[in-house]
Amino acid sequence: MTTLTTEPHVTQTFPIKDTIWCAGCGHFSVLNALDGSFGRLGIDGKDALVVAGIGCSGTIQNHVPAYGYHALHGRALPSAAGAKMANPELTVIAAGGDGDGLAIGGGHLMHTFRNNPSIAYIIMNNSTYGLTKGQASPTSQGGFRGFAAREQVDPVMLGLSIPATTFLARSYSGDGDQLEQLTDAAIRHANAGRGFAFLEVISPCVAYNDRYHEWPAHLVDVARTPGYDPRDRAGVFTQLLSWDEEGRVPTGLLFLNEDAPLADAAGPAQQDVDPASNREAYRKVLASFQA
Amino acid sequence: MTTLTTEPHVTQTFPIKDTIWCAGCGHFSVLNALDGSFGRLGIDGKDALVVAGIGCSGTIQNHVPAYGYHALHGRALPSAAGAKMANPELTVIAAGGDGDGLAIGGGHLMHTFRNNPSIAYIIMNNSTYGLTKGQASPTSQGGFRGFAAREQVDPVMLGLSIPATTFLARSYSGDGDQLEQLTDAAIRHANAGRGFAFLEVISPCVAYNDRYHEWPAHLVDVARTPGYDPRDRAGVFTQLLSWDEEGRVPTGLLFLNEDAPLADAAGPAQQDVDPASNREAYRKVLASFQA
Amino acid sequence: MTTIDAPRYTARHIDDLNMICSGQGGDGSLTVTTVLADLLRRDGLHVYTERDVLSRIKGGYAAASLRASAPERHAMGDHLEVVVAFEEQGVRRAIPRLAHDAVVVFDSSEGNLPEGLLPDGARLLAAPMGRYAVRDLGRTLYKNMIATGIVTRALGIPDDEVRDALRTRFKRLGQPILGYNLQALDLGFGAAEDLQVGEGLYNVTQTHGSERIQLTGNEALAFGFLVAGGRFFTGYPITPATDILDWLQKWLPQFGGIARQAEDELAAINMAIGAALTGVRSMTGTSGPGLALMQEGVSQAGSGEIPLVIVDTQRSGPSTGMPTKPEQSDINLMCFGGNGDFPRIVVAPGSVQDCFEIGIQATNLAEQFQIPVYVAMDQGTCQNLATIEPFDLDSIEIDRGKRLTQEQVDALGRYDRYAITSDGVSPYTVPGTAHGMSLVTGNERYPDGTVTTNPGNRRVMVAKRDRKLETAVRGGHLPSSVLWGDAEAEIGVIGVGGAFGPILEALERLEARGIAVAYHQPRTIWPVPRDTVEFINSRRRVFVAELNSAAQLAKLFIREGADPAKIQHVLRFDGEPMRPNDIVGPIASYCGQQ
Amino acid sequence: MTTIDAPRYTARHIDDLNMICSGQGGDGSLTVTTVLADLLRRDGLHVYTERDVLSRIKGGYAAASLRASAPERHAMGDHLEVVVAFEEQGVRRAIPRLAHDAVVVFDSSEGNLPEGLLPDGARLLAAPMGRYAVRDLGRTLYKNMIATGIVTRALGIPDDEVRDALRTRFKRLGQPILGYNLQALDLGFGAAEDLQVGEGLYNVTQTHGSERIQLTGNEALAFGFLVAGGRFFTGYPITPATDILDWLQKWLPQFGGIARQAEDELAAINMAIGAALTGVRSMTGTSGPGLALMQEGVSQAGSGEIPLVIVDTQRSGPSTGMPTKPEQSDINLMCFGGNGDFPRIVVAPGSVQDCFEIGIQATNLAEQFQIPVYVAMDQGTCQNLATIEPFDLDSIEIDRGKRLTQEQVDALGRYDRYAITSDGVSPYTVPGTAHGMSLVTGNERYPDGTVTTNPGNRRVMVAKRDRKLETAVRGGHLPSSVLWGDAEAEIGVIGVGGAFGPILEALERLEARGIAVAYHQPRTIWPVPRDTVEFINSRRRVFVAELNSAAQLAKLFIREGADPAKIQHVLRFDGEPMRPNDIVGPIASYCGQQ
Ligand SMILES: Cc1ncc(C[n+]2csc(CCOP(=O)(O)OP(=O)(O)O)c2C)c(N)n1
Ligand SMILES: Cc1ncc(C[n+]2csc(CCOP(=O)(O)OP(=O)(O)O)c2C)c(N)n1
Ligand code: SF4
Ligand code: SF4
Ligand SMILES: [Mg+2]
Ligand SMILES: [Mg+2]
Repeated sequence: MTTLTTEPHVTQTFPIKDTIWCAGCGHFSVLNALDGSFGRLGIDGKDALVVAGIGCSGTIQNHVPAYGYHALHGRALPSAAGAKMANPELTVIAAGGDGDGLAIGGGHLMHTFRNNPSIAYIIMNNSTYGLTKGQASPTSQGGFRGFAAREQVDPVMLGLSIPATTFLARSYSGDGDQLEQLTDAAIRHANAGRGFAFLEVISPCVAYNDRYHEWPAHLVDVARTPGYDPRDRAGVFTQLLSWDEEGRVPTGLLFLNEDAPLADAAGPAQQDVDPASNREAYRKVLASFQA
Repeated sequence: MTTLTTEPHVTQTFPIKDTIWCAGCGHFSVLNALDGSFGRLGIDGKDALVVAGIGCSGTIQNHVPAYGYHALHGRALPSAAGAKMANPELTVIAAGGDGDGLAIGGGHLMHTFRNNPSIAYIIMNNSTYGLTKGQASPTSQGGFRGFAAREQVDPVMLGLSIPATTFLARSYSGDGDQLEQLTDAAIRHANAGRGFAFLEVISPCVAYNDRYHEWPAHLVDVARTPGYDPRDRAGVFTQLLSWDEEGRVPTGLLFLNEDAPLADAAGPAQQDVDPASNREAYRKVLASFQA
Repeated sequence: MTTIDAPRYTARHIDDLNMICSGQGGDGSLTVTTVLADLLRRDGLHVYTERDVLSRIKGGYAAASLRASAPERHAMGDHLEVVVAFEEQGVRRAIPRLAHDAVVVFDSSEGNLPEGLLPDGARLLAAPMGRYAVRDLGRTLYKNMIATGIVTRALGIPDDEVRDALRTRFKRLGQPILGYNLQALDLGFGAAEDLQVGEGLYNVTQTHGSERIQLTGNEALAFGFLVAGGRFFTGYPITPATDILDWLQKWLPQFGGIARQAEDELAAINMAIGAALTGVRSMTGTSGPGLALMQEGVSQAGSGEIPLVIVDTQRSGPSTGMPTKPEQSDINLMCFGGNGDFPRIVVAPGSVQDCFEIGIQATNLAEQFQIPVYVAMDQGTCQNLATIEPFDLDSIEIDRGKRLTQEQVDALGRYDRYAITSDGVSPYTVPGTAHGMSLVTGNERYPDGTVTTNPGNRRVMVAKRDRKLETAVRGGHLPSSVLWGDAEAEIGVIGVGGAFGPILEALERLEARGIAVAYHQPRTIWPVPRDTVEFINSRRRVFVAELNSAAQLAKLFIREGADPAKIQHVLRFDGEPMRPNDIVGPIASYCGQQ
Repeated sequence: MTTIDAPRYTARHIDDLNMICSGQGGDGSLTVTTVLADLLRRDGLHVYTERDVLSRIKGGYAAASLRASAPERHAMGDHLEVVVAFEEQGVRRAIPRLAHDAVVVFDSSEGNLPEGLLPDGARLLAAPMGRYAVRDLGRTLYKNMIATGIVTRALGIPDDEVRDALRTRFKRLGQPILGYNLQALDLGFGAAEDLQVGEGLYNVTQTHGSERIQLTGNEALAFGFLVAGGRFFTGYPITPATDILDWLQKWLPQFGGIARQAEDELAAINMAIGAALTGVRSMTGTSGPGLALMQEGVSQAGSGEIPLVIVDTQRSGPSTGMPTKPEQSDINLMCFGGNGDFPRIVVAPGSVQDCFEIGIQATNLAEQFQIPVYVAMDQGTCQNLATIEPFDLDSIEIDRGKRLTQEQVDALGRYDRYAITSDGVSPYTVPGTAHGMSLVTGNERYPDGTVTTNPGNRRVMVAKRDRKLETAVRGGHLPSSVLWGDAEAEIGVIGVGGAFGPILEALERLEARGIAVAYHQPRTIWPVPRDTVEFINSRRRVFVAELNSAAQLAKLFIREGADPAKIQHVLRFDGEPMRPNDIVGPIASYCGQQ
């Protein structure tokens, strides 16, 4: 796959070279795209927090020039949402595997769609548990069979089923250009306060589920599908179902809702905690106990 | 609402009269329908296990003539699935509230759809946390507002998004007949080995979110909607979305997939654990360590 | 039992009134005590209330207790001067605790009390309040204000004061509800007249001090968190922690803060952790079942060195247990839960004042030591309401620990998130700080945050984390123990939270009987304070009073060096609050008294 | 260091061979030791293996160790006779542990070892194995079989035996893979010839006993569960528990059982509970982080009186910690986790044989006492492989406790799920039984299962649940402690799991030095066995050896009455397994020896 291009220029405090990944792992492409997005979008890494889950995928934060947090398995989303609520001025990016995000973390995904915090979330879907050596994940069919009905849970379909969803995209580790574009689009969506930007990346595990050679024939890029309207929720659902029956897996910006009201952008919560400057306000609170 | 009709005829071991519910609570109707289903379907309560979550709704098992299990908050589904896997000959019915099943238990719901165990599940949706005094649940809009986009999470839509789903229905505590029919249908579906039968019942909380007077005008019974085809997944999704926009909430058998292969009905797992009768087979296992 | 024919009683003066009001859930017993609390507080008395409810919304036995006393009290007394009961079972339950001249206000709508039920000396004031309410106001609910009218007359409180209190308390409900309540009150006054209560049966002493505030432990703790700069709270509804979420949802937004109901406890603690990472002072709160779910998160905060306050409003376990009842049975879970070894602090407030102070201290400690800090409450400490002097808002101190400014970071040659330091605490940055970028992880890591299993590094990192507690202890940063009673006494008693008030009162009673007792109140329970162990080992006998069946607190002290032979367990685990006599009894009998 | 010019060594006879093979993850080091283990086992030796890997799939230091010995051993020795290294760092790491005449097989593809690195006496067998593999077989991977060829020659094992072993082990891989491996082996034989290894450098003593089985602790435990009638297992992948799920997924279905990967640990434990309710013997397994998540479920099993076995394959914490490294730091979590007070049992196997026996016992105990039973493993106890005598399958006993048949239920006048009994255990029915219907709940309940907060009932129910452990202890139902070494010795040592093997071996060495030591191996750690406390209190000094930093085990004993003054802690918490010298050292120095 791609190799790392980043230099340890932003902080001297951690090396960003040595990944734990197997040569050829799909996760390299995701890293490359994410890493580059800081430059492309002009985001200063000091103002960004990358929150990852646990898994091979869950080490991506070690290699991105930003603040990094290695969350618990399955808890990347609530951790990231908490950080964003507390400081809406930060760029907050969550990332992790399909086991992390859809098995143990599946409940949080549904609630994050519904709460719609303005964070970008990249799920690196290899349809297996890489780090624990190849067990089935919620996106694997028994024995990693097929492409048709490829997924036991399709997070994009799930997202469509939740009214508050605003952004659903899918890309592929083998398509660096699309991946870069969609990574940027997701972060832009979130940083514009438009809500939760969900990006699934098909990111093959070469050790336990190597399907690089099979994927290209099955992918269909919605950007090249005439008449595809990502704003039509019912239409998207219908189209995705029918592609699924044909064994085709759509990529691109699959769904977008720009009509949703912007999320509040209150300032960072931690401001102004000095007791002296708050004393009068605290007295008001105290008085409420005298009523 | 309805009152209890059951007599303590099946077991002498627990009283089935005294519920904890407020007079008028929607949950009475659900109990009434469920209680009656044993007789209507000819199920002997000794062969049934009712697993409930925690909440006002989570006490329904105390009043049904069957084995009852009061699971942890949010864990009715995995508990019920475990019981069914271990003994597929049992009728297993899970039940609980919208907080129980969609907030803390939301992840399990998604995974139960995908694993498709043959259990019936009744969610008693009052769009609030009754037992903890009226907090918002994932089906409440801020301040319990509306009917249009009534739900932040619509479990029926969620079910539609998951390929393995086989049965989705919704009913209303105010419509005893429909509720009985759908309760029976759900249990029949599960007991036929057709998989997970999901029934949402709109079951108003008269203490914290009393909307009995508002519901009737908003409900639409799909059984009376000409051309409604519960077998057409995309069609159902589209129709539900458009009703939602009109502020209408469909009830009835909303989705049915009868083409899915029947779940295996292996016998109960606990049979034949006598060491003597298994000795030869155990020796085979032992020999595998000599290889 | 005597029935009342004429006002032949002269009012007894009391400065310590204990009252209970009970009925079915939904009967409005709590409102009766609330109105009386308002009135008696205005009279300058200290007020303390308790609730006893079932885990259901309507129906089932539900009671509220009130104590109004000139000296400050932190628990109900043993005897009841006033009993209000909408059902016979309420009277029956109260009988063992009746004062010799108790007044029993009874709703006789469904029939009179059986002859001979009440002991001699008790004074029955029976009226068909429910029937009156339905007859005159159309709803049985208003019977509680009829009862209020009878009780206030029995206590000799002027009618207008009572009407005033109602107006203030029910302001938000607006007309016509307030009007109906006032009418009901008048029905009560009328009933009292019929019952010939006259000028009152008790005369409650008035004192001064109307500046006092009235609040629960949950509210005091939440307020402490707020003034300590706490600005982020996530929780999931659970009895008896929900009030904290409610209170903070009301107030935090007014200070730029956020209080949020999460989808479950796993989300709650991980959201709180996420917020903490941005440098916001962050807290979560729950009770036993939720705390069990949060254990992985607590271990993560311990490993990743993330400041976090976790409130556990303990209730009767195990598992769902008895959700509305007090217990102190998560002490083990707090001190020893989570996987692996990591430092943590567990603090345990006793009084409402403690809740406020410790709320502040816990918030500071979490950030000073980048560590999870538990606040161990129990249902009583959380929900009982007390009247106390207003908090001192002028001397609040905030210690943000080793938080680096941009200038400090710029001056550093190299910034390592987990730098090895002699006090175990590493300087930290928050996102937004240039060149301060860090990797925070729950895995073992090198000082720069990169994951490693290097054995030498591991030993150093474990030792570094362990040093935090040593530093905290050595520096006297942890909430200190308080010694009450006779410091020199050979007999000691120890207890926290819900045992605090009853012990204090037991001390007085024992003193009155000539038994000198020293009460050591630890306000930190983990790490176990040295002075607690020394207290035990230096006495002849120490009674450790706790609300659990396994003597969790006492065993904790033994584990850390207390002599088991000195300890006598006082355990209450039946869901009832501890009472002064639970402590007086065993100590008196140890001293050869009955 | 000496380089080898001629076969001037005569082979030393040894009956205890310690070997390590290391390289990058993915280099196939484990396969080298596996093949050697097969060969040496067939020679009648006891074989023991350990793995040392990182939490990543490829790359990073990864090692496998092998010990083959005539006497049974449960740990690696302190010295290494053979070192195989595909990288220089592997040699460097092994240097401190080299035997005086160690053989070092080194892949010199990337260059030779620096001059002077190896101590005198060590014999270097260097060959560019990686290069050979790429040159002749096109893939660097085959270098591991080249190394195997060199090592087997150095050990004087006939080439054909080695080829045979390869054929058996790689059968499943089929041609051409097997063929490539055999070719690589021949390359290794050739290299050995070039290196003039001759007839071999060591001569490993052969013994008899080829009936022996070879398996890990995880496998033995899972097998024990199976033969005890265990038929339901749910888990979620986590190192090092995953093997249990794997093994049971292979075997349980062949016995009508079910082993299932759940979506997370919450589902896993609640599914297992659901299964247990139907009367199936049910187990779940996980490691620290997952165990933390399961705490609410464990408390539920304790409250609801639901039989459940929970395996904790402990690894280095806190939180995610060092996932592939051994530790015993969840002892506190197992003994004190969960909310509220409830009885539980924690058993701790030492040897692989123990794992099997205790697997059976734990499964019985759970149902006999309707209680959660923890099996405390650690990464070493789980994953290290040993060669032992075949298990006795003829005397397995199953005790289903008080499970009622239909006839028994019919004979009862009244069936109460939670009937109060003198032993604390209530008879139970399973669904399918007529008139035996029950309500199982995690709330407090009356004997019939209906929820209540009645204080009197509460006291009775708590006492009933507590009696279970008393009954278990009194009846001698819990896995008993084992005494090893000199029973009368004044010096004692205690340790479980991963400390077991090293302690046994330390005993021998100490004996050889004239130091008599008694080793008390508790196989139940909760409730703390009386004999453990007595063992400590009756010796002069007791060394408690454990793999954690907080002395969790020792503190547990102190809590239950052991005299802290007698105890000396031996703590290892750097992620490395305990070694015999970790125990020999402190005891010898206590006895004034070096
Ligand atoms: C609570 C908990 N359970 C289990 C694990 C073990 N675990 C580590 S990574 C992982 C799954 C990894 O799969 P995925 O998220 O798909 O990431 P990938 O390695 O495939 O990138 C699991 C189960 C854990 N760390 N924590
Ligand atoms: C782990 C845990 N968290 C929180 C609670 C407290 N709790 C009890 S019931 C309930 C919600 C009830 O709402 P719902 O499921 O909708 O049922 P309803 O009462 O409305 O029927 C909550 C949060 C609990 N019992 N366990
Ligand atoms: S195991 Fe799979 S997911 Fe993990 S690094 Fe290797 S290829 Fe990537
Ligand atoms: S509080 Fe609501 S949900 Fe609970 S019993 Fe009353 S009406 Fe029903
Ligand atoms: Mg994956
Ligand atoms: Mg509800």
